[in-house]
Amino acid sequence: MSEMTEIRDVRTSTVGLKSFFHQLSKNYVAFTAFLFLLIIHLAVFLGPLVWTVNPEAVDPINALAGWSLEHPLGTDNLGRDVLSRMLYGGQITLLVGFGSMLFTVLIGGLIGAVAGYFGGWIDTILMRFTEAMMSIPNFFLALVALTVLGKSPFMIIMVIAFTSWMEIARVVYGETLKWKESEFVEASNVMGSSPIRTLMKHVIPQVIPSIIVASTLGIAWAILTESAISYLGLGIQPPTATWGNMLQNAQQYIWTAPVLGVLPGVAITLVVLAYNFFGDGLRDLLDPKNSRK
Amino acid sequence: MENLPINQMNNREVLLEGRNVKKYFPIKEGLLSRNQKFVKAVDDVSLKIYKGETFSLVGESGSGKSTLGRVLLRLYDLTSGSISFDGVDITSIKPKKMRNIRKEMQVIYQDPFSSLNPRMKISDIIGEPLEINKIAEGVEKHNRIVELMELVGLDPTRMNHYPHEFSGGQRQRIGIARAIALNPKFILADEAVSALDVSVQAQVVNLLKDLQQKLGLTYLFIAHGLNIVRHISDRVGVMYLGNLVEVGEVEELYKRPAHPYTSALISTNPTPNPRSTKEKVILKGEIPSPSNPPSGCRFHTRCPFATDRCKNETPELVALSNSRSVACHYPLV
Amino acid sequence: MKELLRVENLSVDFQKEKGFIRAIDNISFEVYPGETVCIVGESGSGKSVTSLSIMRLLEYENGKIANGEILFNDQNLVEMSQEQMRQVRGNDISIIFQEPMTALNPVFTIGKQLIESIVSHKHVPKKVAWEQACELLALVGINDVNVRMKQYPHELSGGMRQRVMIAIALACNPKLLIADEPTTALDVTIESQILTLLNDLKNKVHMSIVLITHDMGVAAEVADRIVVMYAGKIVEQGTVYQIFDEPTHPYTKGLLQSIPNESGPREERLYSIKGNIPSLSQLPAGCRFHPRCEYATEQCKKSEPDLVVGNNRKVACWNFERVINDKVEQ
Amino acid sequence: MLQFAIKRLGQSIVLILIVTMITFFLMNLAPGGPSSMMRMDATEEERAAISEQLGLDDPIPIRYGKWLIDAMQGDLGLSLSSGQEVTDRILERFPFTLQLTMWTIVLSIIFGVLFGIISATNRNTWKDHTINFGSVIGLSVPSFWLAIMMILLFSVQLKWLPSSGVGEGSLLDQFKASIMPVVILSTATLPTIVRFTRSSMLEVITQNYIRTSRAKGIKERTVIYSHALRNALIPVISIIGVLIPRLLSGAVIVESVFGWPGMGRLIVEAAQSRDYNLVMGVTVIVTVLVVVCNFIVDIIYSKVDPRVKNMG
Amino acid sequence: MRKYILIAIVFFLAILSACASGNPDKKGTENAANGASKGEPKDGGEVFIPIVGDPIFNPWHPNAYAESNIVNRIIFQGLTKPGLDNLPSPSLAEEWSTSEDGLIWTFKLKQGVKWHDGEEFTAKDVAFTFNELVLDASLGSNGASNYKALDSVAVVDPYTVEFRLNRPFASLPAYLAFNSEILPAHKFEDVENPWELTSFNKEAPIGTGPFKFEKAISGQSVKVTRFDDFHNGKAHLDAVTFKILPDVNTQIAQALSNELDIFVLEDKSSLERVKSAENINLVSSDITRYFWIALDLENPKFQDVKVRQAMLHAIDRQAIIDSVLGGYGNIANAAITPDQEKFYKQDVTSYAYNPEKAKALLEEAGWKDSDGDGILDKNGEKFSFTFDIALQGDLESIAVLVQQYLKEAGFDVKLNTLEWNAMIQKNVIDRDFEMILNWWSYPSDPDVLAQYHSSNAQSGNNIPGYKSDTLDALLEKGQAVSDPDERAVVYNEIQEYMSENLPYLYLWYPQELSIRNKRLQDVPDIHFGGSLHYINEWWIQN
Repeated sequence: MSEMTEIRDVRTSTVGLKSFFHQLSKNYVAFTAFLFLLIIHLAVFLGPLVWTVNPEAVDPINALAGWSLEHPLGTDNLGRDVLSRMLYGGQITLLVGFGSMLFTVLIGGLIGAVAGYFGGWIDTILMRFTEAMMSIPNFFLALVALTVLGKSPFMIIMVIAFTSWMEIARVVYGETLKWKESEFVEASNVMGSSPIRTLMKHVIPQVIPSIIVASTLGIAWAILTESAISYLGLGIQPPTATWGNMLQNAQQYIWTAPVLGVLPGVAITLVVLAYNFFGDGLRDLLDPKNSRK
Repeated sequence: MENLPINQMNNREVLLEGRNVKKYFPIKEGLLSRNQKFVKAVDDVSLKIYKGETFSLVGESGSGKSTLGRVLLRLYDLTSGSISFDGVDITSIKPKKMRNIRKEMQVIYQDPFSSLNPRMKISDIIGEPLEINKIAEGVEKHNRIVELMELVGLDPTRMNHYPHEFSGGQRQRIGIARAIALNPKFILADEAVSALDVSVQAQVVNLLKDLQQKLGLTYLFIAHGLNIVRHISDRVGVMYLGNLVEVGEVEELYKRPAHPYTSALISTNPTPNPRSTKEKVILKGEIPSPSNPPSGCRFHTRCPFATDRCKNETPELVALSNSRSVACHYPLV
Repeated sequence: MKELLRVENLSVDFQKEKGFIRAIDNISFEVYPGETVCIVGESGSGKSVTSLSIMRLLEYENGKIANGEILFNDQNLVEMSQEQMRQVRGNDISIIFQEPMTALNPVFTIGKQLIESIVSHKHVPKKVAWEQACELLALVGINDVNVRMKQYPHELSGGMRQRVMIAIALACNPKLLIADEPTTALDVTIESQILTLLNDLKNKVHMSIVLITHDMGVAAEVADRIVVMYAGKIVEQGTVYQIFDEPTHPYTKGLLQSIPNESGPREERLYSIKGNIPSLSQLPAGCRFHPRCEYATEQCKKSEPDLVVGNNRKVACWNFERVINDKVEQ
Repeated sequence: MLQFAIKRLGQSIVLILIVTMITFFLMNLAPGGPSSMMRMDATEEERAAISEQLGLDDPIPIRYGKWLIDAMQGDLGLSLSSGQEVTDRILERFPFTLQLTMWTIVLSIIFGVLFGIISATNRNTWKDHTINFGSVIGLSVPSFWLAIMMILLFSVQLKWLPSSGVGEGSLLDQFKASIMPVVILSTATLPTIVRFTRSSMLEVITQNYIRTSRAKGIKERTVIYSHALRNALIPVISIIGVLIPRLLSGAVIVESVFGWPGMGRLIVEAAQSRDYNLVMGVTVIVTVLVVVCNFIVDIIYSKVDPRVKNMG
Repeated sequence: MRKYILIAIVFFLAILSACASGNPDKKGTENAANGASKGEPKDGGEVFIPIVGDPIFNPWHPNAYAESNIVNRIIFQGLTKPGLDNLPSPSLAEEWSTSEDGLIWTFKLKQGVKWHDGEEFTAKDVAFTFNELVLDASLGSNGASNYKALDSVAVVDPYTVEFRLNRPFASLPAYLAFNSEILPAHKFEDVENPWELTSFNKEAPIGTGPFKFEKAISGQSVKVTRFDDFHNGKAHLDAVTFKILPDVNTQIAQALSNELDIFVLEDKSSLERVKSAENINLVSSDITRYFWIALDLENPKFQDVKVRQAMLHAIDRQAIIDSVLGGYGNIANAAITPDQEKFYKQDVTSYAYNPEKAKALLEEAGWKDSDGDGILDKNGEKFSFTFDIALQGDLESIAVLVQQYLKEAGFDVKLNTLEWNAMIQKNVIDRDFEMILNWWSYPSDPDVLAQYHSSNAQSGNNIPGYKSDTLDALLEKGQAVSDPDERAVVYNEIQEYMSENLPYLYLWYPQELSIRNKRLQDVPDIHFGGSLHYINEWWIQN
């Protein structure tokens, strides 16, 4: 241990929720992102209780109307209320993002942890498979799959999850491998702990921060992927609104009503941006690299 | 300490014994390569550790001393040979049973940073062995933790702090408290004081000695600091490239090393005395790779006294006296 | 004799999130031509920081010289620009570091790293530099120099790498070589090789060495004079014999006492200094050593002792006379 | 080296086999059939005739077997939607995708590394914050939306750049036509490279050998651009292998928005018209492409990092 | 860095200004029908036309879709072509006649017609095209089903052919004008599978049309140049380039910047913008196409004609035309389109938007919202069904509107969107649907037997599965009489029948809206597809 490292001050990662928020509030960007996400989620999920206009109610006479009291954000090409569609669409978009992330983490975490902890041929097979999945253009596979298997939200979640779990698997694998070899894990074995207990008590808690960071960034990634899939017409199908398919729909109107496309585009960008910044902030807060020095 | 008479020596009870222990690590190679290569980390080592003594292993890095320690505790499976602990053959014992036996064998690690889970409180770390083995719960557990902390010289009021809030020496004390929580018979101290500052090192060494007396512990002490080893050990084993080249009573071994390697180690150890006139035996080159060790005596490539015989013939570890064995064709004593 | 290096009232700060931490506080010492000065101390004592501040490398690592002068051949290094300093580094003053495994750039050959050093100061053609590099490698005891020149650091052992580091440091015949724990990461057998090499070289090329170590044994073997540091301060300095024969600071004394004997009777218990090394951000008031000191008085708690001259040596202790007397009693 | 190549080849073959199998079964289990059969006004007889002609009457596994045997002989079959050789159709499109992705990769590496270094060497200054912020934004904007906005600005409002196509005639036209697609495609890769270079650089400049090189008294520029960069690039190279599939995925979108006649658009069209052979063909070619790129990346990696001796 | 901020600001402002310029208030005057010649035609120049995919230069190829038809129409020629009055007029055939029984049609071919490679066009080519391609059932030629009545084509002499039929087929000349171009027999000699002859179909087609193939770049463009030996008056234009531009926004962008000259504006989203463009004429024209809803008539719920009538009353078709189609369309009540002036009958039963009447009719049929949940029911069964819709063009928007209207009328409609191919599989081939919405497009002839005859109810084009002896008889009669006036009587009766009985729910006859650059002259004021037959008359005003 050189003196230089000794002098670095010790940051803590083993902090309670309260202290966590205290730390978070010091990272202005991440904190702003967090507040923004909080507001967006509240608006999207609670907003429809206040703004009760049916997002699917058409009114062809008032199509592409501008901003008014009745339609604060105007109407779309079929005269549907854009505000209401933004709120409901946001729900679907965020749920798809969250759902995809959940499955991504589940698949990736499981594969990574199992491969890392048990090693041997299980490791070899699982990690070779992970590498293979990483090196194939799986977006192409996703397109084919969605074209042919249908486009229900669940399907989209699964397709996104199945094409993006590899990164998490690698992170979890690396972390598991690292901590599995750590002396406190060996110490736990020496004390007579069973492998499962050691995994749960000593390995998983070290890996969780990385998973949290990865899942935050994963949501951002999933939202982007969903919107890209929607753009190609393979996303969640109308009349259900998502920001992605609203954007796709709006693209036809970039000449006559460009504002239709600006709104969902900005919404997606900001939410993804916020998740990315929040994730980066979390990484700084939770990364054991920063806490263990 | 005087040399014990032969009969007394033989009467001493063996706690841990390894016979012809080998530990080879396979080197990962391509799928297509036929002949698997190995790192021969421990190659045919036999030793006995008696109850209540401190046995030290010394040697350069890469000599296999840490591996040997872990093999003896069955933390690694051994490639061949046998190990018995307290009269029980633990060579191929089932993991579940081994977990039971291992309560008697604990480890103190070198790095007080990485051997403590950074996300656990001190009370949880020290309490962990109690919890795993269902020894104490609730108030009883709490009291035991306080007791252990006091025993190793830690302030029990800090039991709810995290490891990073402690200094290196204090962390090492936490590791010691955890190791003695189960009242083990045997402790492997793997470079337990090497990473500590000199002033703190002395505190920890004293603590270890105190505990040995109080609790009747047996230590396997792995270290490269020869001064500390001399201070703490009863007997010393010198390892070179996976082999045990010399074993003996500490005083005698330091005074009159029998193996050229032991002699070199001791002579090159810096003396905190500017007037020291000790003649140094400076060895040629460095320790070879354990994946491809030299033929014959493994030390012959660096030995100032090597002959052709050393190149071709592997010396056995033979007893020079009751208390001393050496693996050399031309021992210095 | 005129001193080669003179450090005067040097203080160094490190930038932290909340203000500064003073890593070394008002230290002064000097190095004469041809002598070996050892700076000893435990972790956090500021000895490595001292070496980096002489090289003015601290600026790259969040550090800042807050005060003081570093006079090298009467030039104040503190006032130099980084560009001027660049001319000094590797040329007049060289440094080798603790970790030979990581101190060489893994992606360049040994040859390139050596030649680079030569070319950047001597402005000789590459071919000449190559030859000089080969000579340097031979000088530090490396065989097969032509093969080694083309090898990468990972192909060499730790000891070899430290030899290469020394060769790089010697490339331009420096007047001062700073060796920052050069053997700590090495095994004793290799350590003795390197120390012997350094000693030989010092005599061959007539340079001064500042050797930084935590190992009193190493210091005893190589030092002409010793500077003892504790928690960012120099607590004592003197010749190697003075320090080892008659330590006047309680810390030096404790440090020496806590080393187990190498020969002679074994102690039942080791002498130990109580307590822990304080962190630089939470230094005690008064004398920094007072919480651990056997001789501490009320005065020690309140005010910090200066480095005073006594008996042809320097010590920072209010009670050094008691310490000396104590020694006599023993 | 040879052993490594053989091992990689074996892995790649298994990989390609798996990918083609998944794709084939996925495609064929899907409802609908080749578009020629799926005309609204086609009669039952017409559909039957076409199905027989296209050899769609056999069970799927047998068809996969046949396809595989042909494919192993280099015959990817005929496109079901044009009757051309699949290979020809892909070869027509391949150069365009290559052009797009090559430029993107080259520019992303140059600017990504440059920005990464600027960011790392000016840590916590406004330059660093700007570059960081910019790369997060780049990662966050949906690329097609950005593309549309750029078309609005540069094609519709300012009329500087064509909104679509690869540009006919002069080199200048071709250059202008590829600006927007390359820029958009870069938003997926450039920020990743910037961030990787930055963190890699930050880590490298704390390494001991950087301290050593400074201690040698060489110029700071040499320290950063030779000693640090060379090391910092090693992880950056490895990320490029991961970026290539992502780049090709991004190409699907960009090619769709900008009417760029590349393979990405081709596979979307092919999947929609159930041109089984063409989908298979593109899948195989793209997979092979990625495998080859990764192989090249590995070789470069081993050249840059002397520590990697026997790869794999 | 300041530069980036500047760019960002410019970018933002540009978006704002784009929004502003998209303001629908800025309505341009619509310059319909401005094809009138501005002086003498000039030779030279190149016209640019967008297509959405790589074409196949073989009109009979099963994969020859709309984009192929556009290109093929100017490279190849049929025996007839649609006249400006929408009746068949001479093209490769100069004149034709039919036998008494209507089973043999004789066509006199034009002499001195040259293929692009210099060979002469003869009866052999006609016979080859029909006998070897169209009538070979194993090939599944595109549109072969239109020629079910044809037995064979016989060469009488090099300039005379006989079409021999198995039943009277009055529409033959009209069908010959509809994507039925003649191919050069000499290029297909000894060819096993004509669809795999890519050297012709993709790379070097030979036709008799006014333009000959020059080059094709996959995914980018197809260029054709003037054929100087064209038999019907050399074209004025030097060349025509078809740009492959699948994205409609790009098409519009290029139309606005004079990079495209003429194409059909299928998607009306950008109508306002195009209207305000100064360089563009908009031409609307009737076409042979109508939109419909098909209900599964095997399903008892839909068998009651009152239910079907009520549904039509419940849908405000005019509102949909106005919003989705930009007003370009007329309410349809039967299958004969208004462009066929000779046969179209406007005065038939019509179903105005009238929710009250719909309610009344449903009540008559026994459907009523008895439990007040807003959904009709009858004998405890709710009136709920799924509405399948393919993702194609406007269909989705229309379906959403239709769904809402039907919901208001008390139907519980679930929308189910399908990809086009999947839709065909499910709805058309498997006949698995309750309600679908689509359109028919057919040659400019009133013969619509294929979509209505009960023999096509299970698997053919009679998608709703409508079965009526009366209608069958009328349709057969329409095919048998060849005198236009007599046919008109029959088809008027058919339209009346359709409008009363609603085999399909008729929605509207869309009008085609084409964009034409103002520099383009002498393009006839008919629909775009038809105008291509007269491309040799087009010219460019500088």
